[in-house]
This record gives sequence, C-alpha cells and structure tokens, in this order.
Amino acid sequence: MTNSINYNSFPDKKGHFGIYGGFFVAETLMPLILKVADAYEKATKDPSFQEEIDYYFKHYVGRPSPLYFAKRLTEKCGGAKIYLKREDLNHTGAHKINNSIGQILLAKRMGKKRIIAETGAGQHGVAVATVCALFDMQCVIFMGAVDIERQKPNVFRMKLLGAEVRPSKSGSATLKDAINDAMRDWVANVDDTYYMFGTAAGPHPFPMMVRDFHTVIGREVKQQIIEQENKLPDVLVACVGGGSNAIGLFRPFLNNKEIKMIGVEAAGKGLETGLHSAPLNDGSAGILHGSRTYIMQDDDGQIKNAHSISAGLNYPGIGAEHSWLKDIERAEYVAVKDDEALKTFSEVTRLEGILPALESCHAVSHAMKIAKNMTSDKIIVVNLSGRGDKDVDTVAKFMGVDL
Amino acid sequence: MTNSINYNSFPDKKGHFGIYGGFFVAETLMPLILKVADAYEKATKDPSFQEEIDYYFKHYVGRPSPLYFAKRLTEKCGGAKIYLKREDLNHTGAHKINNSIGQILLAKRMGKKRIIAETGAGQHGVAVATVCALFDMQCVIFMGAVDIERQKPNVFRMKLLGAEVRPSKSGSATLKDAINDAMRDWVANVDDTYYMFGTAAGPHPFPMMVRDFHTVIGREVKQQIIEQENKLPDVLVACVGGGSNAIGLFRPFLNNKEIKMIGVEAAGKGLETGLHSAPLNDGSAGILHGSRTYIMQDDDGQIKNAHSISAGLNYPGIGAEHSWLKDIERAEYVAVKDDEALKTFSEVTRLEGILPALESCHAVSHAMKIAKNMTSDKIIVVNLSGRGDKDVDTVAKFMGVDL
Amino acid sequence: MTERIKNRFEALKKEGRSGLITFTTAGDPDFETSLEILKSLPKAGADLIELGIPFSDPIADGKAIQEASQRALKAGMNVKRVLDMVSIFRENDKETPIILMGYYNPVYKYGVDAFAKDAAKAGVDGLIIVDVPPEEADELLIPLKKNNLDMIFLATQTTDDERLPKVLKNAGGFIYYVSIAGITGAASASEDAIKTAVKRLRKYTKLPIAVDFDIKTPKQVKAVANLADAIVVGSAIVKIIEDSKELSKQEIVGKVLEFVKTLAIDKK
Amino acid sequence: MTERIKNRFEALKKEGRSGLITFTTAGDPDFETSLEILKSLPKAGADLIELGIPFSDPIADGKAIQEASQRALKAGMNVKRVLDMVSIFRENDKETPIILMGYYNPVYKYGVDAFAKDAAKAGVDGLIIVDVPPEEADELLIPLKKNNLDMIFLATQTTDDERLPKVLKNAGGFIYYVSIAGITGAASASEDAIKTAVKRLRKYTKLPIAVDFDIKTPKQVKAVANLADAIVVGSAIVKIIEDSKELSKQEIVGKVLEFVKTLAIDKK
Ligand SMILES: Cc1ncc(COP(=O)(O)O)c(C=O)c1O
Ligand SMILES: Cc1ncc(COP(=O)(O)O)c(C=O)c1O
Repeated sequence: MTNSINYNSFPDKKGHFGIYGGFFVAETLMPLILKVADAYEKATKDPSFQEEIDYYFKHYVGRPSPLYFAKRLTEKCGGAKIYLKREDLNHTGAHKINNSIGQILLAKRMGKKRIIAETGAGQHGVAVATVCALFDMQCVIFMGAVDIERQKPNVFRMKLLGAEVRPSKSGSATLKDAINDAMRDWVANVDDTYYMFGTAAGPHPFPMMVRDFHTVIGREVKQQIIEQENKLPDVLVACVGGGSNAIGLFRPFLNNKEIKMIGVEAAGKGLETGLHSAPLNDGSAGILHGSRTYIMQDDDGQIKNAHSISAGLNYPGIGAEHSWLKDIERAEYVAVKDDEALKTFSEVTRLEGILPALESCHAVSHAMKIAKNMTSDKIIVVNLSGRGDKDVDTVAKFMGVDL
Repeated sequence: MTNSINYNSFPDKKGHFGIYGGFFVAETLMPLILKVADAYEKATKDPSFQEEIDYYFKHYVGRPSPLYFAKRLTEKCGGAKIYLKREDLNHTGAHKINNSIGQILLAKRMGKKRIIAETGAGQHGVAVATVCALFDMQCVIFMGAVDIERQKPNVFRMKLLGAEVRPSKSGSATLKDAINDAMRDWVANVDDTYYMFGTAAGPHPFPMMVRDFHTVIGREVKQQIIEQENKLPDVLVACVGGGSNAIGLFRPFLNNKEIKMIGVEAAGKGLETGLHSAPLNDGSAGILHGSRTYIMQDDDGQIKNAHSISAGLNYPGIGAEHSWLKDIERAEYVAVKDDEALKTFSEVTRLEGILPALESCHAVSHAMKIAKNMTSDKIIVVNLSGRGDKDVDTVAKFMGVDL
Repeated sequence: MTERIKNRFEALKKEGRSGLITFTTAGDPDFETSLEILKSLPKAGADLIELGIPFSDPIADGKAIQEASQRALKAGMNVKRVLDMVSIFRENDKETPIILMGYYNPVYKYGVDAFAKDAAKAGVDGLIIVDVPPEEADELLIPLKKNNLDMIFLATQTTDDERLPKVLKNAGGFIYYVSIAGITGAASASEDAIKTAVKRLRKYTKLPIAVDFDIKTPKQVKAVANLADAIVVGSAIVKIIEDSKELSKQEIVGKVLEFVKTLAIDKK
Repeated sequence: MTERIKNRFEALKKEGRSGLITFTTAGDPDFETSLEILKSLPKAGADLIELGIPFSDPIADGKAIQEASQRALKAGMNVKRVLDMVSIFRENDKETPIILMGYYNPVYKYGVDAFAKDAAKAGVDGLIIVDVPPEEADELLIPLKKNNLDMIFLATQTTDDERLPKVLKNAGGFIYYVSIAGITGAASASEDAIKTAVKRLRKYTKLPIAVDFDIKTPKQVKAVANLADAIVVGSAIVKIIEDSKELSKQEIVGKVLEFVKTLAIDKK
C-alpha cells in the first residue's frame, strides 16, 4: 500500500493524515483556526510569500545550513557514512526559527499585532520572541512554571527580546500545560492575536504549515548530498518531540520510497518504566491539543506526564503525520534513553567539536547504532536539530560538575 | 602618503607594519616562532591548504555568514543603511573559529600533537577546544583565574570538548596573564606543542596569519554587498580587542581608499577614568607580548590592567597592524563605553531579534552614532563578531535581574 | 432525540419561564459528595443537569473547572464511574435531563460505541464534547443517534452566519451558546450582546437555546433569565466546592444547594 | 666594550676559576633591602651582578621571579630608581660588573637613548633585554654602543647552528646560555647537556660563556662550575627573599648573603 501513495497530497483539506490529524478544538477556537488555514492557503498561492521566507532564511537565519560529513563519528562506528545536517548553526540555535519566520510572515499578512506561543525548553519561545522583535509585534510566551525554573537563561533571553513570559501553573506545569494556557489565551483574544504553534502537532493547519516551513531542511539535504556524494542518502534520522524537525527532513524524501526514515523518541528512563516521552513506542491513538494522534494516556484516557532529560522532547503527544507514517510503515520510530543521549552528547562533542542539543543526541545515538551494521557505501543523514549550549547545565548536573 | 600605499604588501618579512609588529620574544621562543612563520609561508604556497580551510569553513563553520540589512536599526537611526555581517552565526558563535580552523590545519601540517592557547571570555578557548576535538589533538587552555570564575559555562564547554583549562593566577589573573603563561608553557614544550594565538596581535607571524584567516569576513562582505546593493560600502565598523575581527573585515578593502574604516575600542567606564581597554585612544607605543604596538602603560612602562564589561575586549594591547593604520590615518579608532554598549545590546535585541556579543555592541553602538549624520544612500557595514548568549548573565547582573 | 430534554423544555415553556442548567464536575471533590449534590440539584431548582467528565487537560476551561477536574481525578474518578453516578441518580429521578460534558479523549479511549451504549443505559440524555466541532463530529453522531442520545453543539460569538448552519446541522437537544470570549470563568458578556446573539441564533434554529455567560450571582440570573430558554451556571457552583476544602461532605452539599436555590428561576 | 666585564673575565681566567653571577630583582622586596643586598654581594662571592628591572609582565620568567617583580613594583620601584641604585652601588664598588636584565617595554618607555646614557652614567656595564632577539636589536645596539654598554644576548638549546651566528654577531660582554627548556625556575638540564652546549658555542665565539641552569644548591655549583666561564644563580636567591616576608631587612640581607657565600666559586 505504501508504495502507491503520493505523500505530497497529504493532508486532505480538513487536515487528515489517514485517521490522524483534523481539528479537534472547541467551537470557540474553530473560526480562528479556519481563518489561519484560509490565510495560509492564500499565502502559499502568492509567490511573494515564499520569496519573503527565502529572504529571511538566507539573510537572517543563515540558511542553507551545512550538511557536514562527520568523519570521526563515522570512523568510530565503522560502517555507513554519517552526515549531520547542521540546524544548530541557525540563528537562535535550532531548527525552530524556520517555523517562526514562516508564521510571523503569515501573522503579518493577517494583520495580527499580538503573538502568543508555548515553549518547553525555551527554544521555540526564543525563536518566537526573536521574530516578534524583528517584526515589532507584542509577544506573550506561555511556559510551564517548572520549565521556567530549569531554563532560566532562555527565559531571560526571551525577556531581553521584549517578550512577556507567563508561567503555567496548572497540571504538571510543563509544556502541555503551557499549550493549554496558550489556547485559552487565544480564545480570549480572538481579534488581534495569532497563536504561533511550535511544532508540527496541534490542530490543522499547524501540522501541515509547520511542516512546510521546515521542509527547507530536507530540500537542502537533497541538493547538498547530491553535490557531495552524487546520490541520495539511504537513511534519514531525526529526533521527534512534536515532530517538526523530523518531518521537515523526511517530507521531501517521502516519495523516494527506497529511502528509509527513522524518527527517534525519548525513552527517558526506559520504555518499561513508563517514564518517557515516546507515544509512538508506548502510547496509543487519542485526541490531544486539537488533533487525533498517538499520545501517552492511561486506561481512562487521561494524559500522562512525559519524561525526558531533553526538555524539547518532553511532550506526551506527537504530530499527526508521524502517527500516520508509523501506521502505514513508511517511517520507523524507535526510542533512545536519557543515558544513551548523554553518552552521545559526549561522543559528538569529543569527536566532532560540536555540542549537540540533547534532543538531537537522541537521533545521533540511534544513527550510531545502525551505522555499525551498514556497509561503508551507505549514507545516513542525521538532523542535528539544535545546539547544546542550552544543555550545558543539565549535562553538568548529570556529570556532577559544579559550574 | 596613505594614497600611495599598497596594503597587500604588509607586513614585511620580519612582520613589521611601519615601526609596529616584529618579533619581540625571548631567544627561547625565537626558533619556534620562526618555524611557525616558515611553515605558514610554505602552507600559503600550497593550494591544498586554502582548499582545506575552505572545506571546513563551508561544511563545519557554516560560511558564508550572512550580510544582513538591519532594517529596523536603520530606521531607528534615520540615516545611512546599516548592514550586519553575521559572524555570530558561525559554529561556536563568533568569528574566532575562522582563525582556529586555519591554525589547526597549520599545526597538523607541522606534525604537532598538543595545542595550547590563551582565552579571556572563553570564546577563543571554546573555538580552540572545538578544533582540537575535531582534529584529535591534546588541548590546554590558559585562562585567568578571575575570568574562569566569571565565565563558567564557557569553561565547562571547553572541558566537555576535552580541553584542560589551566588557571593563570599571576598578575591581574585575566587575559594578559593567560598569554604570559601560555608563552611560558610553549617555551617549555618546544617539540610537540603549537601555540594557537587568538587574535591578530602577538609576535610575527600571528598578526599576519590570524588576519589572513579572518579576511574571509571582508571578502564575503565585498561579494555580498555587491549582490545586494551593487556597490561597495562607505564605512566599515568593527570592535577591536586584539583586533582580529576588525582586520579581517578591513583588510580586503584597505586598497579601496575611499572606504572609511573605524575600529571601536572599549572605553570601559570612560577614557578619562583610566578604566578602559583603549590603547589606541589612550595609550602609547610600547612592547607587549612579542610585538611593538599601542599599549596601555604607566609612565614607567608597566602594563596597566584593562577594564571592559566585555571580556573579549579586556586587553591592554592591540594588533600591530591597527597601530600602523592609526598612525598613517588609514583607519580611525574610537571608543565606546560600557553603558553605551549595554544600551546597544538592548536596542539590537529589541529591534532586530539578535542578541549581539557585548564586544560587537561596541561596534554597533558607534555605527548608530554616525549613521544618523549620514544620508540614506550611504552604507555602513558593521561586523557582528559574535553572539551574546554568553553575555546574558553579565547583562542580567547589570540590569539587576536575578536569573 | 431522547424525550427528557425535549419534555423539559416543553414543560418550561408551558410554565413560562427559562430553565436553570447547573454544571458540576462528576466526582468533585469525591464520588459521594458529588453524587449527593447531584441528587439534590433538581429539588434546589436545577431544571437540567450538566455533569462534567473530568479530564487532565481541559483546554477550554478556566482555573475553577480545571481544578475541579484535578480534584475529581485525584479522588479516583473515571468515565465508568461517571456513568455509575448517573445510573444511581436515575434510580430516583427519571425526569431531569442529564447532559455529560467533557473532552473527547476519555470518551475515545472508552470507545465511542461502548460509551454511547453505556451512557444511554445509565440514563444520560445528551453529550457535549467540547473539542469535537461539527467538522469532526460524524464519528460521534452515528453511535449517539443509534443510542438515542443528543449531540449538543456549542455556538459562540465567533461562529458567524456562514458557519452557523454547519454547527446546527446535526445539533440535538438544545444549542449551547457560549457568550463569553474565552474560557469558562472569564469575563461576562453584556446583556445586550446576549440579546443580539440569541436573536441571531433564533433565525437559524428551532432548538431551545441555552446561554452560558458565567453567572456569578442570583441578581445576574434574574437579569438575563428571560433572554434565552435556559441559563447555565457552572464556575460559580464549582468555586463553592473549591472554597469548601475544610468542610465536611454534608456541609459542602448544603452550601452548594443553598447557592443553587438562590438561582432558581421563577416565572417571567 | 666596557672594561669591567672584560677585566673581570680576564681576572677569573687568571685565577683559574669560573665566575659566579648572581641575579636579584632591583627593589625586591624594597629599595633599601635590595640595595643592601647589592652592596654586599661582591664580598659574598658574586663576581658579576645581574640586576633585574622589574616588569609587570615578565613572560620568560617563572613564578619566583614574577613575584619578585611584583614585590618590587609594589614597593615603588621603577627604571629610574634602578639606575639610582646602581649609582649608589658604584660609589663604593668600581670593579664588579653590573648587568641589567629586563624586558624591553620599560626601557622603551624611558627612551632608549636616554636610558643608554643614564645607565652608562650610573655605572651599568651591560644589558640583557629578554624580549629583544637579534632580529629586533638594531635600535638598541646603536645607542648602547654609543654609550659603551654591552648588549648581551641569550642563546638556548633551540638556537641551532644556523641561527647561532645571527645571535653572536652583535653580542657583547659574554654569551648568556639558557640551558633550561622553558622559563626561569623550571627543570634543570643535565650536566652532559650543558657540556655539549658549551662546546658547541665555543665553536662560534671567543666571548666568555655564562650558563644559567637554575642552580638551587651549592653542590650543583660545584658540579657545573667548571663547565663554563660563569654560572648564573637567580631563582634560588630570589626565593630566599620570597620566603623571608616576616623578617626584618637586616635579617633578609643576612640570609641572602649567607646563601650566596655558600655558592662562591673556588679555583678549579
Ligand atoms: C533542538 C531541538 N530539537 C528537537 C526539538 C523537538 O521538537 P520537534 O520534534 O518539533 O522537532 C526541540 C524542541 O524544543 C529542540 O529544541
Ligand atoms: C565576539 C567577540 N568579538 C570580538 C572579540 C575581540 O577580539 P578581536 O579584536 O581579536 O576580534 C572577541 C574576543 O574574545 C569576541 O569574542
């Protein structure tokens, strides 16, 4: 079945990827969501929209990001060639900015003056605060009170950029609660406010739109790997929190059916412990944050708290497209544990002089596992979704180093 | 006189720029220095050396860095167009990596196995530790004990990258003392050790070599501004600590005599207070760290301690080429105070969504001052030498925010 | 369409007055107290009863109802026990309509078919699933219809004339008009705004119209009762439970009923 | 070439023994103590005296001499006072050669011409400027020559055969051979290594050869005295001053001289 699908025709008009996706939001939100979907559709038909995006990608974000052959990592594994897509070199230090640039340009077209967003580790929050500064918009970032406590430098970066950071105190006081609060705010401030969702999850059109803004990752990889290797890669690997960096890498290759794609979830303390962030590995279909998708839930359909050493993966849901790709077996989803990710952090740092985000370490870790068992003519492209400077405190704490 | 000079022919064989530069080092060091000069000369004659550099610049550092038209900053000033050269987007977050890539490739050619370097804020130290990881070399970074205390995250980054960080406790326990100690180490470990100097100062061939590795900045600007504006800039502005990012920007334009260049020193608490890092503005010719150049000294020729809110500018000397450019009036050198730089930090952050390094803020601050008084057909290119994430703590402290 | 909702609105019409719909979260602060409140609500003046199915992530709700959900979950509430509670209530009250209100995931997890069957059996009359708009409702409508349960839809300020027919197309029971911009417990709309809104809805539907506008005082009930066919009071009741942490079950039940009594709607 | 250095080496030759060159930093720990030490050194056995001009950033020196510089500067030492100190010394000692050793910047700041003139006038015989290698020495050589001062150059392990002639070309007084790899106070070279080095130097120059190899004990002096024309003892003396912080001036002077006496070199 997988072979006959044209992936470019998904989602359908209502945002469905097979049974997943859709708009599962309250009526209070529906008109807003439909307006965004409508505005986005119009924008994609206007060539100047993509031109504007491209302008900021090149001159502001610093795109294209390099596709870097990780020689020492490859040698260490002794198998397939490992390439790293260097999204860590983007302005603000992660892939997140691709999406923020796209959405702020949309919000501008819609005449919005106030931007709200959720953030977990603060990476999306910083990216949003950044584009709000650049486009002179009011900016309110919702962030779990617990996350605020453990990500202070990012909180201060957001404040410096002129954003207001509002603590979400309900529930687990982490990312999912920040999303809840942001949606509540949106409903209450219909007229002037745009909700800039930070990953390829949530209600339609976010999974599609966020994905589209990130496909620049995969498009660049396609061109770069041809330049460097004169052929396409054999395997693509990316970490999945909400799934935006992964789908951005995968999407331009989905129709190349011979290319394998692997999404790497956070196994936290181990899938068997339940303390993880791996809905695709240890979750089931459900409805969360506006979308039908795999989620972490108990027998009664209550959402479980997610656990991961990397705040950016710490989410009990996942973008709908990934749920679909899993079910139709177009992509494979595995999980990597906290301690494996930390080990990989050291390895990448020591071998390549690159401090990877802990999120990205999950992807590299799995790539290293499979590279070993592949022949040296094979190519793996791993998305290095962000830089690890933000994680130095976490790693130090783990290693028992006092900063 | 200035008009008849071909700047490309400087320095002479012995590293002199007019009366400045040279090799003022102990005999114990001379043979080493001469070997480096010799190896560098050979390398520049081998096309594969530049090819290797270009490879890492493109695939690892992420070059070219964008030349970004700062629209809102320009509008705020209401005069000349301000462009920012985005060295902050380089791998490790500053221009420093250009030099480290060049020198590690040289050290490799020389068969060295151990790299030493000094660092102030830790930016050069991180860049050196990075390339040492990448090229599998032993790495020892000398850093003032005082600087270690105030730049802990960078210290930990270096350690994660596998470097040993050795505290310099003598003198003011800051950058200049770290240089002293690094030179002492070099003399004691002649055979296997390469000293990777971090700025375009010190004994010949460092001022020339470090400059050469950074000229990529100016070369890119030349091409980029032609692409975007179809003409060359009118004014170039860069901050000067040791002077490497400034000379990297200036050098490819020096023979374009109509282009004005301005180096911006750190005026600290004010030139009149003596608490600054501005040898070109309030210093005099002298000999420090192997070179004749402007330095901060007392009547007895003792070196004064430098002061600046930005650790990267906190140095009582300056690269010899700048001393020469000042004397022959090819470049102008001004100074910007701590509080002006901090104000500019906020302005650039709020207007452009870019957190600039406090070092770079000095340059932007001056550019904003002069842009006002220029017509809108004029172009200023400012080198944004690094990102300001490293400075968030300092700024927070200054603003009285508790992180 | 079940008969209880229809009958109740017809009776209210005959009496010449609007109905009072109370909202409480099932299991808040615990099963027994919540059941006790439920049982006494009709006598205190509730004409229809809305019972919340607690959910961990109630996106459309404000602080008061979020916390009610948390209390209920903490006390061990789940979907099955919500239905149990309705069953017990139905042992003594065959007339008062009960509408379950909740989020889709617990229902989805339970299984929509099983849920519809069990809910009908327990004596539920209608269902409001906050995060299932008409666009996604098909999968619910069929099993509900099969079990004679009404699917009640929300209409809001922002549901414009173009969108209204879509919302109303499959609506059953009554129209639940959310007059406040934002989440439950947020700022109230003006009387005038409500009047206009109800008038607009009237143009499109013959179904009774219930207005939720976050009433906090009996005075407010009096002021707006006549503007619609029914008035919903939710956060204000839930807040009483929240504020009664230190009290005994009996005292909590008493306080809630005392408050509901002050809301009871008289003839126009 | 001034006469004092030449004469002293000739005298030593006649006596059939190597000379002892002591190093102390001028003004360490203060002007008076330092002067007192200086005055007594010849009697204690110093054949030539090396006097350090304190500098804030003594790159070629180890911890002991760095700290000596710091102490001297703190006590108000400067170039002019170094020359004053030599003047006072010369009032009573017209024979013992004095070599100033320092870094270029304080001399440069003083003005090279003025410095050469004033140094000669004060009774200085030679100059070692650590950070001025032969490549940069021209600007110093001319004014020094004009004032009959020797410019003494360093040779090291790493100064290879190709480079040696360059070092020796303008060398005056004697050759200062730094036998240790690294900074002052670092690990000592072996006797054999010194023997080989001196032999090599001999091939290129007729000037006397002084060896600095960080001698710490009288036993070491005995062991190597005959390998060269003179032996330099520096850090070991300076360390005595460092370790005498609590003592009176008189006691410090006494301790230093006592140590120097144990070093004094006898006939071969
Ligand atoms: C560096 C980085 N990588 C990955 C993620 C996960 O998000 P997504 O799965 O949407 O790419 C985050 C989220 O904050 C991130 O910061
Ligand atoms: C970001 C940045 N800019 C500028 C400087 C100053 O150095 P230079 O004058 O050599 O460019 C530094 C030094 O650490 C730096 O980190």
